Amino acid sequence: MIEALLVATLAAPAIFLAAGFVGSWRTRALVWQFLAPAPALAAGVFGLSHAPVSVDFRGLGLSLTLDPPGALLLAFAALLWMAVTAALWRDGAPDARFGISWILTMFGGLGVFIAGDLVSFYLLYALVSVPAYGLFAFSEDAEKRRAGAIYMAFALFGEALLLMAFALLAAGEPHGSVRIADVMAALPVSPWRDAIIALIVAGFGMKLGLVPFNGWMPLNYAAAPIPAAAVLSGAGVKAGVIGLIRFLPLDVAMESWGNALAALGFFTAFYGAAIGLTQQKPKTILAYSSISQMGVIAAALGLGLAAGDAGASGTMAFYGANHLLVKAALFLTLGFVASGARLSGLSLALAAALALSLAGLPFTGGALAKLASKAQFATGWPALLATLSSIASAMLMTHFLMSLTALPADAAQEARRETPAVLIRFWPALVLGALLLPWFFADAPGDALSLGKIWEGFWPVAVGVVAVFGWRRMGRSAPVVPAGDAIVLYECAFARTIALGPVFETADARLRQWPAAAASLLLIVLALLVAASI
Amino acid sequence: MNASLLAGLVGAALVGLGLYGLIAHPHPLRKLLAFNLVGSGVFLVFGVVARRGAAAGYAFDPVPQAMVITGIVVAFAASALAVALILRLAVASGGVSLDPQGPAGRDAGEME
Amino acid sequence: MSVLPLLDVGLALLVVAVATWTMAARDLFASVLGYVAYGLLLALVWVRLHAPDIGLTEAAVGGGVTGVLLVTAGKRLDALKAATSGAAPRLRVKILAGALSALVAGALAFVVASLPTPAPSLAPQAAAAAAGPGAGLGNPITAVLISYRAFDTMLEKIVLALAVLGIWSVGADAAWGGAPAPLRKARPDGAMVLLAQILAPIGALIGVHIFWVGADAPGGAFQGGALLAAMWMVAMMARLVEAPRIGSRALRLALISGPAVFLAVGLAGIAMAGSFFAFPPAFAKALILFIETFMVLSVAVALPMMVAGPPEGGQEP
Amino acid sequence: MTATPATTPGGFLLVLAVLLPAGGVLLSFVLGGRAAGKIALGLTPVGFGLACLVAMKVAAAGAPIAYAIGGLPPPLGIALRADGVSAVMMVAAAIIVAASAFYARAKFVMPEGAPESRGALTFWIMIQAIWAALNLIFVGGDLFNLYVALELLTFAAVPLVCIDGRPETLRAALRYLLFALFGSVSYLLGVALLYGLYGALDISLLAQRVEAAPMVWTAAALMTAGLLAKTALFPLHLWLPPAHANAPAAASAVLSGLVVKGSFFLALRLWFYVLPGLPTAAPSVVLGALGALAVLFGSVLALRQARLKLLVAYSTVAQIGYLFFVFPLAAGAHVWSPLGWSGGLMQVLAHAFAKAAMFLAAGLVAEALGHDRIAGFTGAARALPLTFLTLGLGGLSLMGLPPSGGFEAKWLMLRASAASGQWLWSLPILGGGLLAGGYVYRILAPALADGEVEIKARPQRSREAVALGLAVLALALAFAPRGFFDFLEIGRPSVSRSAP
Repeated sequence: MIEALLVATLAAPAIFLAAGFVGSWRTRALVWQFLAPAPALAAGVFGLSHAPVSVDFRGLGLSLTLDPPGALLLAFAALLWMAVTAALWRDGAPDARFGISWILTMFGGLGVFIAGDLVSFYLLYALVSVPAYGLFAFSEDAEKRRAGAIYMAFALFGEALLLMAFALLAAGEPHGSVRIADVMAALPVSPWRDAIIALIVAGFGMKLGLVPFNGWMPLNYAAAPIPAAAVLSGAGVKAGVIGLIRFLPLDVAMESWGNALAALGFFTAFYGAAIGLTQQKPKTILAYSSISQMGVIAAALGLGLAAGDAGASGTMAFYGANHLLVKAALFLTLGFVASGARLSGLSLALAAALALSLAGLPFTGGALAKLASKAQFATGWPALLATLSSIASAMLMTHFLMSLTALPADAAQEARRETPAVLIRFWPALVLGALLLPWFFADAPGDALSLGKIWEGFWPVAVGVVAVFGWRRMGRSAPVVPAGDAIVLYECAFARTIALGPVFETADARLRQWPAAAASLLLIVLALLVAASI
Repeated sequence: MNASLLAGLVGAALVGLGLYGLIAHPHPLRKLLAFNLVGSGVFLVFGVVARRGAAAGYAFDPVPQAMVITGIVVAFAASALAVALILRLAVASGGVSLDPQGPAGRDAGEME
Repeated sequence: MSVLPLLDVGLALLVVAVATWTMAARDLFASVLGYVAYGLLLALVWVRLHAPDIGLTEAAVGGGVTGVLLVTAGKRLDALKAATSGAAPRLRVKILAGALSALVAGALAFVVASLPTPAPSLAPQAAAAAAGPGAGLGNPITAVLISYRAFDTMLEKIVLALAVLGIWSVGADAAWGGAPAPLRKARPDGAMVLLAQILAPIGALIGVHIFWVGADAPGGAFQGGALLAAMWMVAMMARLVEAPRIGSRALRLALISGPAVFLAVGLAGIAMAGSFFAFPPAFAKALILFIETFMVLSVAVALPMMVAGPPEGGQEP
Repeated sequence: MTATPATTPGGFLLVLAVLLPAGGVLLSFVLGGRAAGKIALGLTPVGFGLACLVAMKVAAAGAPIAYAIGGLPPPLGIALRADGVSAVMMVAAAIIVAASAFYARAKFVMPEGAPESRGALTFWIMIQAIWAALNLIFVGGDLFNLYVALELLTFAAVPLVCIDGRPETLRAALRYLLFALFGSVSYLLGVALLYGLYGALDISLLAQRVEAAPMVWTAAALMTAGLLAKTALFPLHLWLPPAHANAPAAASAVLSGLVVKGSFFLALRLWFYVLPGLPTAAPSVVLGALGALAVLFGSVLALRQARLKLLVAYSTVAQIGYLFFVFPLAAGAHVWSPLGWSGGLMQVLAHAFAKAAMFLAAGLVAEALGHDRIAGFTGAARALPLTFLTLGLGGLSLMGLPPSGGFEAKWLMLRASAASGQWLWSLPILGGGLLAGGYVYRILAPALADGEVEIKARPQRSREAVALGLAVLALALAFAPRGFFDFLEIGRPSVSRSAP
């Protein structure tokens, strides 16, 4: 049963991809494509209520695994993909480049949660990273192309780091197995343990937007059309979360690494919020909010690693799953607001609740997520920093809501064009779903309804909201920081590196002159001779 | 010093001379001569090996000698092919330079 | 007893000196002439190394045919006035080149001087095999070439055919199928014609003889073919005969007949003697002579065609 | 390999695999004209079948198959021997030759009644000769016989470079020929020394006899340098970019995909089959370091090319560099050596298919657009979807992204570098992938972007499909089962040297 579901999770998007290449099937394949994540949803729901399973297909060297953290993220991601896909293709056949990128990203974005061995994880992770380029970068617009190039550079660089990490992991496994469970069991005694963890943190940190690898995300989300931004910010980024969950040895206490990651995470959380507050475009603000939230997740996982607390994977999967729904719904909110639909009090309240869910507003899924994270942020400086980060989130999301109200006409028009009509029509339902769904999957949702917890969740939100209003009231304006902040420096450094090209060209031209090449031939003879003799 | 050692030293000297020509002579025909010098030096080494392998009533080991004959044929064919290319290059481009004069790294020219 | 070593040393020094001249001469043509002389001297060295077969080959190819090839090339280049060959390298490049080649040559000299004694040799095996696979051949080198290492020789003849095609392929499209340019543009004078008329038949006879005795004495298919080729070239230079058109079916058949017959007999070996490129002992010698006949033909045709160059005529692209 | 008898059942297939295309050469030469193309095309399925038969025989025996030519075993006779890698390379060569020949029909098959043309005859004969030479290189057991095969390869490859007769192609061909000649003569000198030392040139006999002696190292250094010159390993790549970029696309595919692998294959034979018992760590590092420089220079130069074919050619310079990591990563008999060996061979195959596919696709692009300037590609993917898909899939393999043979190769090599503690090699392996990402991006990003290009001639579907098929094969390598890697180990000498 579960084997079939896991295989179908991978097979269904592949079949829809293939069907898209057959001319006569294409239209129907698109109409029904929203069913492609259905097996994933079923597998996710199944996995939540069952013990972890692992399935090996020896002939293919493929191994699939389903455990509660992965299952939760899988189920939520599948839901998101279904909802957005169903709406997207109603408006007609897409640009082929976009369509292929979409289904490939979906394939990777679902599969990565169930990959059980290094090679298939790497493949699916690459699928969720690389094809996403096609969702936003094929454009006349120079800014979008720039965003695409930067995105691609980070994606490939992250892939390279992970490939090295995986190679070291595999090399540390004495029996030549590449199953994740096996290589992780061997990690604590691996001679390259520290290098592996550093590479893992850096590699997945690029996907999560941890400082200093955060610069691509604001550019990406600003360039992506709203449905793409919704799935990328919701489901796509969670590939990084599952990466850290899978590849950090959370059950082994590693204090220094854990604390370092926690520090990096908290720094990212505040940095993202602070820079986000200086931004004006709603999509950019949401991107910085993602950076900030991923910082919180990294911090919690870091503390889990420091304490040897394997439970952190479950709580952070929940935190991530909540963010998955909320962030996607927030992008759709932008489309809804831009559509010019009449904003009733109810819809304003919904939008506000959704936004502040990220800060842990009581009665939202965010409150549950915050509660879950208490396991890691229980006491001491982590508790304080977590509370401060809630305040920061509340400030940032208030800033986001205010930016929605002051949407320039051209931005509104663009957002309207990007958002499928169905999503606008069903927006309230989607938001309610995002707010309420987590309640069905939380461990002890009742806890969040105690008065103490409600107050605990409420006051940081209130402080944050008031702070932003106060700031505005004082008429102070934030300094201007370019979207992507430090990315500008990277681009300068890159330009410098590119300027080295002619040096190589000249050297190559010299070496390819006959006398140099002929002399090289003799030098190689002598070098080999000397090398062999010593 | 016996004849075969002497021939071996001559072979080494010829190889050295040819290699010098390989690096230092810009004219491709001179490089071709250099190649033939190196080639005959190498054949002499084969010859030395053959002479030293005299046994079983033969004054030489026939196997390396046969290889030299094969090698000479191949070297001649190579020279002839190179000569044809050199002449054709001279006709087509008005020069026989091996190293393009144009900007660095762009010698392959444009398609059109 | 003491004269021969002295002669050897003198010969060695002379060879190296001529080779040095070839590399050092300023004038291209002088260095080509130096190379021709060098080839002839080298033939003597081979004789001193008890390698008369190679000596014959070197004299015919190294001195003779290569000489004609290079001299013709030099003349044609001169006629084109296409002298730009790139700048001469700077002094430090020359010094570097000298140092590097001296190092390699030194290493080689050291290694050659330290070849092991007693030297390993396949001569005993070759002698033993003479009773078997190489049946009936008194010249062990011919046995190696046609029997023990038949595969090498057959492939080498294919290389020869490929080189001919490669040379033709350098020509202009419009000239395809036509004849190569004559080896000498000018009409030869009477003395040259007379010389050729006398020399060519005699040389051809010697060539056939060298091939025929090659089974047992120094000589063989390649040497014989090379001499025939040289005689054909003499005749071409005297304009007694013209080079054939490259589209000619007969020419192409002649070019590949050597390797083709070799290949066919080699394949038939599995039926006749149970193995590819094996000869049944009863008529090994006859088969070998049969193959060699066609090889002589191929060599005799291939070498002049290579010297003659690509077909001429038609428009430059 | 020492246990292999002189002739095994099925050994005659090896002789046929060489003689079949060789016979095709001779026949084409005589019949000329239209017949040459027919012969070449007709032989490809037969040759492919032969290669598959050889692979099946090797797999069935679980050991190399061999043939002593003329029934005379080495050292006096010549032996052919096919092990796992030989068989795999023969199959790959047959596929790529067949694909290129099929692709070349449009250009080189002459219409009924047309006179024989220079380009066509040259192409059809030379491609068969290359095939014969490669098969011999893959199965040759005798170092001098392999020298003849190398020369056959060079003589067949050079005319293909200058088949269109432009001055720059002539110059490229001449550079290639002269440099390759010095390479072969260097190889031949090494052969002479080995014979002088051991009185044998058979690879398995030599493997039993060699010892670490200065003369062996001299011979190995000379032979290796000669082979590197023919493989165009940096800094001996002076001839490659212009030669591969200016040959007709079908020829470039064979030259870049296969011909440079021929001499590389002999370098493998030398270090892993003739000298496996000797301490080769230090020279291996020299070779690996040259490979790393090749990766760096080739990739950076590829990034800076304005023309697609030159970009692809420089990418070959870089990818050749990867091949040489096999020397440090597979040396000796360690637990990690098989990883490095598999990785190296996987790189050979992945690059062969991917690069052949990319050159064929580049040829189609140039024909369709009338140029191959990358700056003029904007929007071209919409007009030529299959061709740019081919370039993309081939590029995927070059970048080492999964699922592709290129990824599999990097993955295995990285594991070997980690397990052997030689982690420094992982830097060029990963860095080269990133740079490859850069140059593949340079091709694809504009092509996929919005824009209009003028199509001069629409390429035939079948030719696009051939190129795409090769690219798909490069990807399919990623799914090679474990048994494939075991197959590659068949006949590879273990380092514990068997008693003579």
